[in-house]
Amino acid sequence: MNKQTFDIAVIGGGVIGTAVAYYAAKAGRSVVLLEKDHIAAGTSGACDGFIIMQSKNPGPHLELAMESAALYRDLVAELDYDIEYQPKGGMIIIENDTQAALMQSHVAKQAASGLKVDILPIDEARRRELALAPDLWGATYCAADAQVNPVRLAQGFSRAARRHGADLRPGTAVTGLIADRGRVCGVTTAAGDIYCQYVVAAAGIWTPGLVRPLGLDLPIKPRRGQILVTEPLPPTIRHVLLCACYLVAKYRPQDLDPIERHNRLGVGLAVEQTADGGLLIGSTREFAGFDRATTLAGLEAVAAHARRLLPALASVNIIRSFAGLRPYTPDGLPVIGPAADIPGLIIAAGHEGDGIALSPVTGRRIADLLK
Amino acid sequence: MTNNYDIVIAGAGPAGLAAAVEAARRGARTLVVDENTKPGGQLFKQIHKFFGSHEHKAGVRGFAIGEKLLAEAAELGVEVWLNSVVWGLFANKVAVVRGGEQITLAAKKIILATGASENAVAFPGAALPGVMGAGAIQTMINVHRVLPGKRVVMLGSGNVGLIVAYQLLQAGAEVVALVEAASAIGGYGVHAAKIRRAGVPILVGTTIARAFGRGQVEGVVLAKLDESFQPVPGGETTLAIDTVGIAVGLTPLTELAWMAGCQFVFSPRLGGHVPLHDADMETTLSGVYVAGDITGVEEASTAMEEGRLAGIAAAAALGYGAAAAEADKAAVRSRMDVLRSGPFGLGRRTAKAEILAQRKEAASCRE
Amino acid sequence: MRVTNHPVLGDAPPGRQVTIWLDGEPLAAVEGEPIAAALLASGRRVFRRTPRFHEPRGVFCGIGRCTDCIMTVDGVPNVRTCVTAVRDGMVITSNLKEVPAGDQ
Amino acid sequence: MPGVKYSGRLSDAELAAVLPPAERLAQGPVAVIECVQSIPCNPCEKACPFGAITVGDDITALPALDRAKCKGCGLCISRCPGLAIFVVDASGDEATIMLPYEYLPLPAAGDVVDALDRSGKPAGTARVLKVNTAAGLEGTAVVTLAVPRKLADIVRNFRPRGRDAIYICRCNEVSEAEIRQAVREGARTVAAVKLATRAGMGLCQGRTCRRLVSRIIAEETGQHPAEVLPATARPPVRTLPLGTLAGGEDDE
Repeated sequence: MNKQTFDIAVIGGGVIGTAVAYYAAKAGRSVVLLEKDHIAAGTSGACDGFIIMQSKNPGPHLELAMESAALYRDLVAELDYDIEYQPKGGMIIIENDTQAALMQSHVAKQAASGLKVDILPIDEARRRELALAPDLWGATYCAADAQVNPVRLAQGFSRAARRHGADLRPGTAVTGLIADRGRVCGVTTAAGDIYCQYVVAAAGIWTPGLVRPLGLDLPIKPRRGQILVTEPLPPTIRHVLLCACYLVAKYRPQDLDPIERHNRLGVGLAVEQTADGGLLIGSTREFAGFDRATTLAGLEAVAAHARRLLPALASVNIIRSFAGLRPYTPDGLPVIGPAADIPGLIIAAGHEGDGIALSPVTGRRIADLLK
Repeated sequence: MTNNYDIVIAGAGPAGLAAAVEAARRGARTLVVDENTKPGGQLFKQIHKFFGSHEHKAGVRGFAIGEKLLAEAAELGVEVWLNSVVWGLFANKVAVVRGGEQITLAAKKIILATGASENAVAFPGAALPGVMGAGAIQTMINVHRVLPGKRVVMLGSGNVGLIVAYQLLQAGAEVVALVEAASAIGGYGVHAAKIRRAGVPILVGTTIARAFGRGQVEGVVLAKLDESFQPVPGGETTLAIDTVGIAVGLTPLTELAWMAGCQFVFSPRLGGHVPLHDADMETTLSGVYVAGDITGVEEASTAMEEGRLAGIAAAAALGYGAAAAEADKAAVRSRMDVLRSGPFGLGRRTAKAEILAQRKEAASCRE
Repeated sequence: MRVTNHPVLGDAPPGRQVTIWLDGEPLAAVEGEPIAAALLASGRRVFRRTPRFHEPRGVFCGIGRCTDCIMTVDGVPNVRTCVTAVRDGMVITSNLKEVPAGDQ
Repeated sequence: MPGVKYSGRLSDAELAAVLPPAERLAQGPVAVIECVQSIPCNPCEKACPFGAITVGDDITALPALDRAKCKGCGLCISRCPGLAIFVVDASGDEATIMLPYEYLPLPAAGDVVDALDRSGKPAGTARVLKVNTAAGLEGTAVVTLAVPRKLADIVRNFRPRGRDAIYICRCNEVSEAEIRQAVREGARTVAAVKLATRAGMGLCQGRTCRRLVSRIIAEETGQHPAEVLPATARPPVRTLPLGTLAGGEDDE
């Protein structure tokens, strides 16, 4: 029988849960990580690998992201595992004057927060990223943006956490939280009860279901992102690429034309070339419950949007599609910290599309909190 | 772009073409989609004479049966899209790429006749050039008229291994040995006898331990196996050859059925996971039918009968030929029973009966 | 090697001869046949080397499924040569002449 | 000056100065800095998170290693422009040697290779334990070899042998050994093996290997083959160009 008492029980084996386990174990705490399926089986295994700074709103969101970016540079050596970290810089594609105005004000605020972002006219943008369409307005460029392989990141955190003594238990579903006089002090699993000082709920979209029996209602719900995968290609896309309409949808949804198909499905371009040469091309943003299927309309809309901004990709072959369910919150910010009125329970969830970028800082902050 | 058909059939092999012929004969507007340049599936590489009775076109060679089916389909006005790929099934919509264009077909009934694909093997050197699927060898010789090697070892003594070994001899190659891990030949004795009397050693209880060569295969090491399939010490033989044929069975090509959400059953005898279906070949999804190797690996003659059954049933469900449908289906089923008779057919007949029984228990998802 | 006459199939249909270019060398092919058939007929069995371990690969499944036989055709990468018909003047590039730095 | 007439091979006296004493070798991993010329250079000093390496203000000074502080982490290996740093651990039944490697093809964990000495001569057989290619290493892989203990001070390079792997995923060149290891580390479904090893993620999308992967999972876990389900089928089942999927031009 495994030891059943720990300082910290982490629920969820995605990038957030494994990051928490890693930083907490490294700080000398005894940690058990409980994952109902396998490492990166959920959202972390079905997303892109963006570590993008310039999409974050100046303020706490950007500060978290910049702290995370600094941690990433250490992780490359610390984890002793190839997480395919590529500090390649990012671009946000601007189609028209309206988007340019939004990006200009965004970039000015970011500069005040210490993030350097350049605005490039289309000729200069196309010199740096050959695949861009010639009739666009231009693009922003931020050297601090990077990319990582999310699956390898979660695996790297897990392996390093294990080296620091953490007990990782994939295939172990948490069936309930144990509370004693109002304080959470453990979890129940099919393999027995586990007692601990703190429970960290890092189960992404499944977090609300975990904590609801305690009367906590978290406003996290699944938002589906459908992504296309291409054949392996020679170097084709040099940066991580977003489109400004992604930010419009995020920060000024009232500016979107509701008639357009790609807006109906919430399509925002997100393109990266992975270490094996394949491109990941995303993505829709739809509320479809827990359905992880890809749809004909969704795939067509993602492809059409990508072709409009990157016409050079028209001849590239699609070999697969997948959909991930991102943990959406209404204010676009993750829920990180102790649950109000429920001592012993810590929440680390609701990162939507920022989970990869923010996993190190989330793990680190939670570990610091539990010192 | 959306087109409307009564019945859309994925796959223009023996099952798909037979289904189309029956459906069109009864008046259904039928389309067959196939990714290959030529219709007929694997029939056109099968240059041996088929078994069965006169009704099953016994004694006729595979490619000749294919030509007859094609002529029949053409006469009945079946539309056949070649070089056209079914890349997805979304509810009752069939997504097809044809001539560089994405076409969404709204079909009232869908028949999946996607066939099966050859199994791969794993031994050191199995990825070397010169190690090929038996089906690849057969296509090269019989369709493209190219002999891929001169000295061949064939792995697997099912009918595919035996027949392709024979066809290699016909095309002028030397078959150095046919090896089989089991203690007896898997396919028909008459097929084995043909290559035996041509001097090909059939080594049972033997497998390929490894293939080797610089840049491409130059030889294999064979290993004798004991009853528990473990190598016998000192039982290794090295053969200098330039080609290895792999004939270790087929797996039903079921991705479209999984994608559509059909329920599956695992049947080792039929090649793995296959979609549950009823006696009319309809899956657990209303309006989605299956026929041929996708429902379990058998022979082309059985695939054609299953196709006929699916074609009659799908057409009847739309009101075409409904009056005679029960009698028509009964006739097909009795011919199919004949093909699944005798000691060779028994395993398949039992496995098929189990599928039908499980289908009755499974919850139906009729809309 | 081509199978010109056959006891069941008879003599091979003549077919129109075309020329394809493999890594800069001309190669005779028969119109309509797959690239892989033309290469095998000329005795070429190694079509490429793999990215991870630089190992040789050729035709394996012969039906466009396994992708072992992929090459660059007229500048397009990842073309399945076993299901892509030759065309007169087609330019086929393997990666066989690229020697990875430091390969021993 | 020491090492000016450098032959490419350290003299016995130079070696004696850089090799750790047997007591230290037996205590666990330790760096061996085979740098004996006064080259103006000091990245090793900065690379060490434990302050075990000192070069000092005069950067032509030879690095001094405090073997008590050195944990044998190997972070200095890829930082040395001269590839002169190795980490040797002779505390176990067999010795391990971490060394920098900048050739292709890279070996894979589990490979058996020819171990070479400082003159490039075969010194015996080594097993590759680990190949670290993290991006921060900037093209220098750090390879960990297991060698017989008596070769701990001898082996400083290796040469790959002809690989003898049993490939399961032909597209991504994933071997049977790698898949079995992933299953033993907890991957119990085709999807989990795919994420852990990339078997089935290549151009053919697992259409060649999925059956073999299922069989290995069933063998390793004792599951019935019926319980090992294929990975979720997602469109497209055949490749199609992005532009074709996008539909007619400008229909957005």
